[in-house]
Amino acid sequence: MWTWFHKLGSPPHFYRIATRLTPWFGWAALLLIVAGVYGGLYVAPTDYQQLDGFRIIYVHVPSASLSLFIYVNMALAAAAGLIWRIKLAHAIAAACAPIGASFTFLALATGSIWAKPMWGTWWVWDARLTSELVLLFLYFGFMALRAAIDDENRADRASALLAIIGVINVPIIKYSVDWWNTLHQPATISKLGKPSMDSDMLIWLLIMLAGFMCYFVAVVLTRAKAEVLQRARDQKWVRQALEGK
Amino acid sequence: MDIPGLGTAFILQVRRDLQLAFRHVGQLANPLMFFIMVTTLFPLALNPMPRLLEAIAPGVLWVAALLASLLAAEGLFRQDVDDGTMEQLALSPQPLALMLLAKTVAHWLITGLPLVIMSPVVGYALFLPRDAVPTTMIALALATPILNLVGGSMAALTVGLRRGGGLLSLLILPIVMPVLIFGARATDMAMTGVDPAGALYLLAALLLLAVSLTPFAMAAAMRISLD
Amino acid sequence: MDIPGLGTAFILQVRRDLQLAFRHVGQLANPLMFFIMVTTLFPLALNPMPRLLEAIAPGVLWVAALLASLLAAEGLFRQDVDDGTMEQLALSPQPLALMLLAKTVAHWLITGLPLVIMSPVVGYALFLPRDAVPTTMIALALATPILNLVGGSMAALTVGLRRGGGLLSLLILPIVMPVLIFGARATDMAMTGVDPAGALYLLAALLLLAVSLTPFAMAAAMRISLD
Amino acid sequence: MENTSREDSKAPLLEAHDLELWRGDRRLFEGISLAVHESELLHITGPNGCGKTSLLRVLCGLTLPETGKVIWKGRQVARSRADYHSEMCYVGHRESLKADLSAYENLGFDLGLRRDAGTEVIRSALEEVGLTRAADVPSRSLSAGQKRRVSIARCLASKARLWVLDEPYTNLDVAGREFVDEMMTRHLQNDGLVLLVAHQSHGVAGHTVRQMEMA
Amino acid sequence: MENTSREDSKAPLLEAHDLELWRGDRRLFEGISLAVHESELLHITGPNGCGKTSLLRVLCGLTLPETGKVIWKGRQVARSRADYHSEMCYVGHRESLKADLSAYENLGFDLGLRRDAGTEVIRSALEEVGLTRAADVPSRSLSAGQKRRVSIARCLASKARLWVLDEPYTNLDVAGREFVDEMMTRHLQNDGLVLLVAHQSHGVAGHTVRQMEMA
Ligand code: HEM
Ligand SMILES: Nc1ncnc2c1ncn2[C@@H]1O[C@H](COP(=O)(O)OP(=O)(O)OP(=O)(O)O)[C@@H](O)[C@H]1O
Ligand SMILES: Nc1ncnc2c1ncn2[C@@H]1O[C@H](COP(=O)(O)OP(=O)(O)OP(=O)(O)O)[C@@H](O)[C@H]1O
Ligand SMILES: [Mg+2]
Ligand SMILES: [Mg+2]
Repeated sequence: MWTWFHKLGSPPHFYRIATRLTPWFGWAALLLIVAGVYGGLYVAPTDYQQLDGFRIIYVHVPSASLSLFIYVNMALAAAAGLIWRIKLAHAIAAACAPIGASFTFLALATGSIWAKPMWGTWWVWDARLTSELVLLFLYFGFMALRAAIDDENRADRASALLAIIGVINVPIIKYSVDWWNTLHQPATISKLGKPSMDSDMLIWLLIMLAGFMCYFVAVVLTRAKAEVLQRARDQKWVRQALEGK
Repeated sequence: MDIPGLGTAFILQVRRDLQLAFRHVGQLANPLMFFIMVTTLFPLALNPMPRLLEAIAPGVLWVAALLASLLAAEGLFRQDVDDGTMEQLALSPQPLALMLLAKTVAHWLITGLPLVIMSPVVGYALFLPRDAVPTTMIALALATPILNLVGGSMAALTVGLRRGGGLLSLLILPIVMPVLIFGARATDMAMTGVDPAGALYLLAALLLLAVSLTPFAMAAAMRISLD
Repeated sequence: MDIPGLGTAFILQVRRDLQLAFRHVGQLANPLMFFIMVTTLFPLALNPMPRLLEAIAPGVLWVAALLASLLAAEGLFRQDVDDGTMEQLALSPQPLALMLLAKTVAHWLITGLPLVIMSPVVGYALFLPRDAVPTTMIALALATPILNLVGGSMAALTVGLRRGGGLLSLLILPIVMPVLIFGARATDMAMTGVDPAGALYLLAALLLLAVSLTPFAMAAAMRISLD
Repeated sequence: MENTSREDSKAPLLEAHDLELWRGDRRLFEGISLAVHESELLHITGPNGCGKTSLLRVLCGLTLPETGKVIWKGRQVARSRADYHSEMCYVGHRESLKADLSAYENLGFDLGLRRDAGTEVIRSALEEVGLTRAADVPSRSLSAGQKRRVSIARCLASKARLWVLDEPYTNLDVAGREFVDEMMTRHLQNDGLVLLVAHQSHGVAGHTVRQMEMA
Repeated sequence: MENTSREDSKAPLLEAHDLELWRGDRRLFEGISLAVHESELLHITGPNGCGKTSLLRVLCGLTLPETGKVIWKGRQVARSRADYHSEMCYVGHRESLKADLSAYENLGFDLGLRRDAGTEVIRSALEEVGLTRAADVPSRSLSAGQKRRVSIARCLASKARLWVLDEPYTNLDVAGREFVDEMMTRHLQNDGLVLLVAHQSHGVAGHTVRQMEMA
């Protein structure tokens, strides 16, 4: 995926390809999410332990996964921008941050809602929950740092460095459930071979995950397009691209 | 031309920063005062029941350590950048990463070391069980340099910016959180009689990681800030 | 010549300082973030048992307030003195005491007010009983300006006496201590169902005293510092 | 101001008597007395470190001299600080700009404390010193000469009677230096007073220009 | 250095190719190329804010240009920073002094990073620029011109081949300005290179002096 980004390094090229790809991902996301919601809410069997309450898993787990996935992507894009001085990569990193923050927030919110019936409280200071909260702060920090620097060039480089440093937190969140025994559910899906989850439930979860993924790609492309346009606002191809529409 | 060696440069930098700190004898006492203040204010602000104090002692110690290094980070490079000496440092033939590491070491000697030394006293004031004191000291000695190094990297990143209120803390805290968790856990383990070696090893590993990586992050950040 | 009135000058100064702190609207969130982070650290460093958290909630709130105002005070005037704008302020036809008071007010708006506003949330996170929340807010609203004013006087002095830092925080502590004690007592009273009015009146009296005296102390100290 | 009698205009507006100042264990100067009348420029020169800036700061009321006093319009400055400062403008070695605010915002604040100046006054002063586009970037990113120009614009827009200029030519290009000369000339024509410290010779002529050499 | 052949001495020591720099949405300069040989002084002039300081910072390696590269002795500066910086000394608009340390202590540190210079080297450089008694007071209390002299002493004592001087004459008295001219002349005689930004004309003659005007 990242070599792919690297290849279309030039903004006009990127703009054209992104314009062409966005609707595909957008529609795919819509279809998958609708299917996933339907499947998750009506088709999947009721959990023997948690009854219907467990169905929030179809939002919680994909958004939690994406919050991590997006951060890693953001850091990779930032690193590419810093090392090879590709402006487009910085634009993509910048585009990732608010989306990642939203998914993190969604994961926290759905987690809290789920936690109330399950653990009897909205919030506990457990390692995974706290580290997910910290991830939200990392996103905020990235955005705040960008906002605080006037000069675009410096904002790009400084925030890229921050994103790279923050990657340390990702494994901590991911493996917090294994390293500390906590209230939170340990890995159930990712146990390869024999997942400890019913396959009827799992399939819809995976569909939701794919849907969220497509949604992310569609949004990030749109946002990156806007960034690219804004950065190149006085160049010729921008006028052509906008008039061509 | 013969450039002085890395060791010489490192020592020069540490010595100059200490010299500057000793010029303001007041500044030297500040972090220490702060630390003492926080820990004495807690019993004041709370019900001074020994049992309660004992329960929160590790938390207070660790949060105080964190805040002390966090708040000092703000000023770690700012004055150097404002008065232009950082510019000259970036133009010296010595590697900037080394010089910034030296500055952080000096900073630790001024703010972190007194804290480590004072911790038994503070622990005593908060009725920390005596068995937990050595572990706490070791854990603090391992953790405070990490806090300073991470704080330094973030300070280098934000030094060109206006005083952003909490921006710096927003950047530092997420990254140092593991340090806090392991540190507090070490104290906790020692209090409950469990062997804290695991947590201490982890802290030591983190310290190694920080020492080997953050100087380069600091230097890169500083070059961006000076641009 | 027609000099603008005191009110105009006061508002101008407050506005400029707010403008400096919040170039971008997003930065408004920074002080808030700071408090959220500090309060999340405590449960991390401690055993996150609700009962324990409840017991330390007032302490955390009060110590965070103290730290934020006293430690930020250290740098309250330093940058202005360093970049020469304080010189121009001292040469303006407006009374320096008023302008420094305005600077302190702006500082309170940036550091103190968010704390007051956030206290219910923080209280909730730390399981502070709901009845104690209003009292705590009022007490914080009365106490934080005092802390800022006292801190400001200290800052004006330390800007000049470049080597008095530690000594001064030692001097300031006895002055700030009563504020902390009364404030924490008010929270405590409300938690145990006693009427906290007495403690609050005392805080209000202290605030009046501070507002009427400290500006002149600040101005005098600043003129000495600029000499 | 228009109706001042001959006698009044002959009495100096700014006087200093027998000033003495110590720094560390060194006496920077002693027995300095001076008098500046309206439409008069006093050019103070002297080698580096002889105490010119220190003298100006004493005259402004920023530094307390060891002995002696400074008098403005017959009243001792230390006693009537607000009156004096409302008629005086000081341009020091430092630019006194908030690096994070633009030139326009900086002047808006500084002048707001002195007189009810509207937006146009500030804009036109900034334009006069040649800052139009640069007036709205954070002054951190202004060039050294541009910062100096902002200080000069502050002086221009302040409508102060007494200008105290400590090396105003610093970092200015040729056009900038000519502008400062021209601006001082105009100020003197409007009955203003100028205290100038500069190592270079200035280009003000045809007015009461006095020289004072410090050792 | 003594044995360099004719060919070598004809190749420029410092080259810059096609430099371009943006600040905000403004292009400060583009397509700037220059070459400086040994014993050559390049005098860069231009109005305030045209980008002279920015250009010097790019040439020093402090600022990354948008495009283009800077080459010292045939090697790209960005790749061999330490080598370049060990032969270069920069005097900027700011004095880069720690206010709490004396001039002597400041130079002791700055030079300690560059070469094994003894105490006497620093003392004699400070004496040469006219700071004897003032060398041991905290530099906070030095006068503006004295601070400038410390910067110049740093340059003198650094034994760098390339001097990058951004308005070295600032705040200096007449004797000080003459000293700077004389010092640059000597440096050129010793095969040194000087990049000079100054609004005034300098007093160096009889050497390869080139002028570059920025718009
Ligand atoms: C605010 C509270 C919560 C937060 C911040 C949170 C956060 C997370 C995170 C970060 C993941 C990892 C996603 C990944 O590895 O890709 C996750 C997975 C998961 N969470 Fe939560 N969670 C919360 C509450 C809950 C609750 C209350 C439950 C149910 C009892 C729950 C059940 C799960 C499950 C089953 C997984 C999938 C585990 C796996 O297969 O790896 N979570 N959550
Ligand atoms: N504590 C001190 N001990 C000794 N000398 C001091 C002390 N404080 C200040 N000085 C001296 O006081 C003088 C201050 O001079 P001032 O700034 O007024 O000079 P100036 O005439 O403006 O010089 P310039 O032309 O360089 O601006 C300097 O010579 C400085 O060395
Ligand atoms: N963010 C920005 N937006 C617009 N302009 C900027 C920005 N940052 C810097 N500049 C401009 O870049 C220029 C910097 O110029 P520089 O300091 O190199 O000038 P200079 O030639 O050295 O001038 P001087 O003679 O005054 O020292 C200034 O004109 C400044 O206004
Ligand atoms: Mg002077
Ligand atoms: Mg310049």
